[in-house]
Amino acid sequence: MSALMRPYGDTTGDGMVQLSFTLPMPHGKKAEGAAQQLARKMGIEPAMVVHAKPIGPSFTFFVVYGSVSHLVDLDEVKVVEREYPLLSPKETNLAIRTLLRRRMVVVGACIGTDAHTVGIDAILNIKGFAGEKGLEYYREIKVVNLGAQVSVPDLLAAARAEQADAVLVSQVVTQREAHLRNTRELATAFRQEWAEGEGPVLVVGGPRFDEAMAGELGVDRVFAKGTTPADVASYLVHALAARRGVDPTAPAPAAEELQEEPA
Amino acid sequence: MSALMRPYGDTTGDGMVQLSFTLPMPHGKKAEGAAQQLARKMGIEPAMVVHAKPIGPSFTFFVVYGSVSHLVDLDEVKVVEREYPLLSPKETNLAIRTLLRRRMVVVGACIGTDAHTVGIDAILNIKGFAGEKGLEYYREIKVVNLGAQVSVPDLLAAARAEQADAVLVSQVVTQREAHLRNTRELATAFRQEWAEGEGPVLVVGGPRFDEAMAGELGVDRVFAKGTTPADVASYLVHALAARRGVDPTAPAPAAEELQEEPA
Amino acid sequence: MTGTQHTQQTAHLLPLDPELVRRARALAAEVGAPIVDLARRHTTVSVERATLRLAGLTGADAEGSPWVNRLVDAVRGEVGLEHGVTLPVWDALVRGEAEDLATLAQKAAAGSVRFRLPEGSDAEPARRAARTALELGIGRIDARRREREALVGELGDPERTPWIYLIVATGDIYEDIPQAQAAAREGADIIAVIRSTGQSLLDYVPEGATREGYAGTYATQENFRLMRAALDETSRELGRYVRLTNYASGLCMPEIAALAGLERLDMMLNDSMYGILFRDINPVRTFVDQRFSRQVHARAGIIINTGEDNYLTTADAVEAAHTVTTSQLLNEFFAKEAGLEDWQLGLGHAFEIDPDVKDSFRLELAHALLARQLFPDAPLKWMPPTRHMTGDVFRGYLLDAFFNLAGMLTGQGILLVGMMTEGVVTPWLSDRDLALQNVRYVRDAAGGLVEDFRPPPDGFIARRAHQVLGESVELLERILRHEHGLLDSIADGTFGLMRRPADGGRGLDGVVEKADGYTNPAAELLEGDG
Amino acid sequence: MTGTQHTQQTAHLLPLDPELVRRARALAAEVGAPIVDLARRHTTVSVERATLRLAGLTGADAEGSPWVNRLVDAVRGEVGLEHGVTLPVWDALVRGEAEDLATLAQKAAAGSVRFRLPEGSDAEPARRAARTALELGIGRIDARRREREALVGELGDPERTPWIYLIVATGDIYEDIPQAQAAAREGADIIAVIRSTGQSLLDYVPEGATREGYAGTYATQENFRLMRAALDETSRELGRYVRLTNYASGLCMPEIAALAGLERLDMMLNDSMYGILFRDINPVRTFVDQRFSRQVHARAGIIINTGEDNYLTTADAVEAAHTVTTSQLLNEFFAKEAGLEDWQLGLGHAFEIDPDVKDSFRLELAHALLARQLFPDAPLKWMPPTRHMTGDVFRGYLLDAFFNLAGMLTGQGILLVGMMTEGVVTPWLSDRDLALQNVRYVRDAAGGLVEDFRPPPDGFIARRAHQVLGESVELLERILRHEHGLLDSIADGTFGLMRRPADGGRGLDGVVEKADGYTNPAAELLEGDG
Ligand code: B12
Ligand code: B12
Ligand SMILES: Cc1ncc(COP(=O)(O)O)c(C=O)c1O
Ligand SMILES: Cc1ncc(COP(=O)(O)O)c(C=O)c1O
Repeated sequence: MSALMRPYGDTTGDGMVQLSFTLPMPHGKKAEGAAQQLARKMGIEPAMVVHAKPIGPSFTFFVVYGSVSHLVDLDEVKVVEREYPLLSPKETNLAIRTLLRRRMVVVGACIGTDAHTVGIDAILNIKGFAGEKGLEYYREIKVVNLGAQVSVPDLLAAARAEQADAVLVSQVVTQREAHLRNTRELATAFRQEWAEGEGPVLVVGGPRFDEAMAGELGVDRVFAKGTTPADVASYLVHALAARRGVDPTAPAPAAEELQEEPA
Repeated sequence: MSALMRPYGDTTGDGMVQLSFTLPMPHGKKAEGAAQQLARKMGIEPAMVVHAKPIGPSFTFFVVYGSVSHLVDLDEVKVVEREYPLLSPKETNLAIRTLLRRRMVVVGACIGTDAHTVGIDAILNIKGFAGEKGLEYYREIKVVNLGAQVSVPDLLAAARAEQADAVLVSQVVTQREAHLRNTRELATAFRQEWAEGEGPVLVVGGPRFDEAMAGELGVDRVFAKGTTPADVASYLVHALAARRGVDPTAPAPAAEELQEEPA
Repeated sequence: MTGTQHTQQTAHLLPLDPELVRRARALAAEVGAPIVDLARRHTTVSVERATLRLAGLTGADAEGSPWVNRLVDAVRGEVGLEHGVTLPVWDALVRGEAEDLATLAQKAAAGSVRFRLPEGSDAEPARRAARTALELGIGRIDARRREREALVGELGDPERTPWIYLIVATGDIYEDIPQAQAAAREGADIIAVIRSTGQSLLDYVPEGATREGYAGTYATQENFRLMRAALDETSRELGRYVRLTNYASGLCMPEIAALAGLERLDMMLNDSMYGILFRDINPVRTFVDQRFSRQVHARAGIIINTGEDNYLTTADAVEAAHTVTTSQLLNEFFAKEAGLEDWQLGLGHAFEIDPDVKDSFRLELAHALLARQLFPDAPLKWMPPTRHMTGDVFRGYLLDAFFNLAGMLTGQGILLVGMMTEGVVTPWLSDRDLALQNVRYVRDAAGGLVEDFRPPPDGFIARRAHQVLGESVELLERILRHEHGLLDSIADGTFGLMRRPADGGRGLDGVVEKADGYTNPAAELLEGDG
Repeated sequence: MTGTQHTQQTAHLLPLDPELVRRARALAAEVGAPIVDLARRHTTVSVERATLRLAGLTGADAEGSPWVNRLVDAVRGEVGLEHGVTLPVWDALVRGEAEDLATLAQKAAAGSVRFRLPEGSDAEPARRAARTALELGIGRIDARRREREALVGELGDPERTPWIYLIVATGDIYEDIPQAQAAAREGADIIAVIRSTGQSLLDYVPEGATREGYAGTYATQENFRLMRAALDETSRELGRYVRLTNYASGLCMPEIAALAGLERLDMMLNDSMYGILFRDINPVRTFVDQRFSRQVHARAGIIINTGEDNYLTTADAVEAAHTVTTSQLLNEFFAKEAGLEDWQLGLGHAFEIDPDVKDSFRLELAHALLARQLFPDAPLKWMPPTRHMTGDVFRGYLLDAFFNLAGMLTGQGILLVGMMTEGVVTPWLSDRDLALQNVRYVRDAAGGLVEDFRPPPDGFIARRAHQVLGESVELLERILRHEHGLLDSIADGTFGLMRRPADGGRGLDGVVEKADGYTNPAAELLEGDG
């Protein structure tokens, strides 16, 4: 696989893509020309405006097919690859015991007006996600799930009261970038409460986040669609260990205890 | 309507578009990052890669939503607006009589290996298109429809033999730009036969042509999807008149004849 | 829209045991009765505010706190709400503390008026004055209902069912309006303006025209008015009456119902348990608010839409199918008790089975037919796939087509049109246009298939429907076995796996047990009607 | 694939009049008989070239002219083809003019060999030698058929019908191969390699692996071999035999049939009138070529796919529905006469009704059921919408879903999977993937609906099917009323509105009336079998 590539329609290198959009103007040749212009500005050349349909008197919907001239350069693709080893529940429990010598406390919530709890529940509830059990199932994790539409002050209060090791926040609604706004507001309040590197690990997640945005958003880690509980548990172990400057997977002091693990 | 506009998702100016394509690489975070990069290069920012599906081991299909930063500038949209008045069959017949004092001869064909005759038939056959009768219906037009898969030399021979006023060629297959290649080949042969501005008017048509390409392709006029017989008839009158330097819609010498017109 | 229309072709497709059906209804009544009793014994801040709204009190203070909130809070602070807000309020007016409600509210907010609970002969003038004010208010609702009836008479209803229901959700009433009009022109019979996230937890109704909702637009009286006026215009243009829907749900359910009646909305989302389960609103608060709001809807000629679809966004649509049926039976009981008629019962259900389940489409048909046959005279509201919609918008368009087909084959009354972008964004203008094209194709090309759709009496579909009905009866029996019936089952996670104890949840502090002398002329007028 | 599989659930859905069905078949036989006679009385350059190919002659000269063309032309030039090519050719070999066919062809091309028509006792050795060579050739086809049977036995057939048929059309065999393999992995049971535009009008079969087709890839022996080998590999990987389809159509129909037999292709597009109507190939040439090619297919165990779908791309699918039925009846007659068995008859029809026509889907069901019941033991080939597919790919995906549903409901045998980009481009890799997802959803979610699909005997669907059958019988009667039956009706535009006189069209100069002593051992061997 070369580092440079183009989209594939039916022949290597043909660069073919499909595009659809609406322009706020009446249907007609002018509108088709405008659609063509937009496609060209996007790098589609030649662009075939294969469908143009009026939506009422002042909008037109278009479908465009054509070859895009841009090259994808794989060497420049920046991906948040998993920066920690993926642990089984057994290993996580063991690592927590080694690391903290007590249970890890995780406080979760949907903040703002967001009431989509299915995602955070998938991570926290025993039921879990994609065949994996959620964090409640981990003997060494205490989960406090505050549910939906929790305000930032309430969340911080709970985190303090529970002496949380980690705060997990879900944001699903993205209209007008609600998820980004709410996350930034949370991060600001968090940093007023705890200095950088102190306080609980701050994690946000939701289907439309870009995992590369953690720094920009002021949180420790972002998880996007398809996240599983083990991803999160493993990350938390890793993050807490890093704060303490230790290797969480070093041989445990009480390895014989492994026998009685349910997981 | 301002001259500058952006695509419309659900709010004025939001710039939202939908895009889909395949990259020739295995599914994974790297691939999603590559998709994101391509979307960004196309001007979509932020781009949400909302769907990524492996197609076998070495391809991945993507759906992307996001806001495109480009502005459409309507002032720069170049459209081939109808450069001639649209005539009724009656008016066309009358104009031809005034102009030529004999019937206009039109030779039509699909050239190359293209066998899609429905389009040219829609223009030429009595049955017509979109409720309009085809050119055969016009009393003052003689139509010679050579059908499909006609070679360029055969077409030129027929045009000569019929003393054609116009040659109408259809091209539907566009794979590997077959339609453009065939048209260029035709135009070259045509120019070897007749000097610029002499010989029959040369018209090509088909659903995927860009009407702005006539000059580039070396033909007199290009018609794209949705063309109706009256468009073509009116254009031919206009083009033949222009060659003769006259106004085809000036009052006719024998206007009383109009009574017996079937059209 | 009469029930006969939907059912003529699908009425007898399932060989349901009439005895089991009767039993299911009887059980629902048994489960519901104590809740009605509970609702009768309480009032809430929102019921009292709704009463003031019906009496004509509008507007808000400079911070946006509505005058109804300020006034109810003041009364509550001084004399409590056990006897209702109207006695102290009209007593104050009778006493000349202010010339009208609005002035009284302002003075109360400024602390410049004292309230008392008039007793003995002092009470009668207050009572009468309040009654007069509320007769006027209910009269306005009656007038709006007659207005609707006249418009429908003049412009006509859609020629066929299902009625096409489309949502707009821009967050900005001024973007919503052109989109709603465009949707109506393209064929929508009903427009629903989705509400901003979070409004359900506000214990007041915002004021004025709003442009800053998230994934929905605030429900306000002014927004209602603007949209209804726009749709009236479009209705005339189109020669058919386009209906408008909003949400009588959340902490202000009764007030929003009143505003809907006053602004001639035509349908309202209004479920007996949604707020409890999905918004963690206190159960008692919900049941009290819900009864009042339904009485208003009954009077206003508004069709309610219940929210059974929501169960299936968190629970599995096959495993939990019977919870939908159970909730429909309860919603029906509570609705009829509140005075709603069959034609006003837009009972909800949804096409939410995992499309990867074998025979998923036929399971959907079984569920949809069951609802159709259990409630033959109700305009069932059929909700599209949401949970299993992904970013693959092509697949989304496909699933929506089969949802549409199921709607046609099973005679649904109201079809909430699915959007291919359900898994991605709130609907775009073009999504609605494409979605309507999908509906039209399915209806015109394949709608007639009802003639050919004849599930055998011992076949897969009939067996499945029978099974779900049986499980629903069992569930109702299980609820009755709890000491405190429904309240206990809600507390122990019987519905949607959510545990909602009767003394928990939001808005409990807004619940007040009625004292003996409790008065509410609005409630009395509505009750009389019910 | 046995007929029973497709028909078990759909066999008796239409109350067709058995007398009318019998009459339709009898009429088709009456119409077809003179054509068979005509075909027996003629040979063509391509039949003779096919004979040489069966005898093992391959390769081409430096300009790409195949040796079979050079040799047949040389023989024709010297002694004519009235007696067939084999007598002069094997006579020359027996006479020692060259040690083998290939050398003979080269010498003939160079003009360094003389041919004669051996007479009397001279003829016998030539005849015997030719017969031996062709027994060997036909033996190779038999071996390929056994090979297929063994592979199917070992790897198995798809578990259910319809079989999923997908096309690849890149123009480059080396792009086609990975795409075909990907499609098979995603669920295709059959891969068709679409042919380059224009090949049907070439009077020779190109040689070697090719990469420069337009909207399709040239049909060559090497391309056949490469693709079959690739699919054999994939078949093993998947544990199911993936079939390969190409076109025995156009001026070289008999030769391509022979190559298909030799390279173990499994299905071939092969229609009795397509070349006449859609490629303006001379009618006599077509009928002669067609009979020989079908005899080869019969022998090779190849399933043919007829081309009735094409009528509906130019004519209206409702008005012209009966022309499809008529053509199916004729194709059946010609096929059986040539020795094909019911399981080899992939009779074509298509979902091409304008989607804007009211009840279009049910009309499609009526047509599809009619075909199903008329030909209960044939693996009908059901073609997707093409004509009414536009650039609106979302709508395209929707139409394809209903096409798939119709396929399931009416028990079609072979489902040519529709592409959402039909109105735009030849299929992309992703189009096929999305299309297969569509098929899977419809099949798994709704396929069982056959249990519930019971068009009433006096309903819309039954009435429509009856009407089409009636019109088809009338059309056959009308054809018989022509002086020269079918040939005259083809000439006067009865089919697809195209006028094709018997003495017009391409390739007429390649038709030769057989002389009394005409010999063709291949034809004799195949005829014996028929
Ligand atoms: C179920 C659902 C609901 C349910 C929610 C029930 C509940 N208790 O959560 C109900 C019916 C109540 C609902 C209501 C609304 N919904 Co809703 N809903 C959905 C739906 C159908 C599925 C979401 C879901 O459950 N996904 C499954 C979970 C498992 O996936 P997930 O959330 O992505 O989570 C995974 C990862 O993202 C990650 N993750 C998520 N959070 C976190 C957190 C952490 C810390 C970590 C580590 C990982 C993580 O891990 C999870 C497992 O992999 C989607 C449409 C769709 N098909 O996606 C719309 C959708 C999300 N809803 C939407 C909207 C607008 C609403 C409403 C606001 C509409 C309205 N105005 O009334 C309301 C109000 C809700 C509110 N106040 O927020 C929109 C959002 C549009 C946008 N992009 O902004 C969507 C996309 C539908 C649409 N197209 O309009 N909804
Ligand atoms: C009907 C059809 C056929 C019929 C053709 C019958 C016939 N006699 O024409 C049959 C079945 C034979 C056929 C075969 C093939 N087809 Co075809 N066919 C189509 C189909 C379904 C419709 C085309 C059509 O009739 N449109 C209706 C007419 C009225 O529209 P139109 O051509 O655009 O014409 C209008 C304007 O463009 C304009 N116009 C057109 N020509 C001219 C000329 C002049 C002078 C003027 C003024 C105007 C004008 O005016 C017309 C009226 O408005 C399209 C798919 C689709 N839905 O579009 C595929 C399609 C065109 N076919 C396609 C292909 C690849 C083929 C084959 C090559 C496949 C194969 N390898 O076997 C074969 C071989 C044909 C060949 N050698 O060319 C592809 C082309 C892909 C591409 N973009 O390159 C398409 C798009 C399908 C696909 N997605 O793969 N086909
Ligand atoms: C009955 C009912 N109320 C309200 C809502 C909307 O949710 P929210 O409470 O966020 O307004 C829904 C969901 O569609 C519903 O079904
Ligand atoms: C029987 C038959 N032959 C051939 C073709 C292909 O056309 P062409 O003649 O261009 O190869 C078709 C069309 O799909 C067909 O149905």
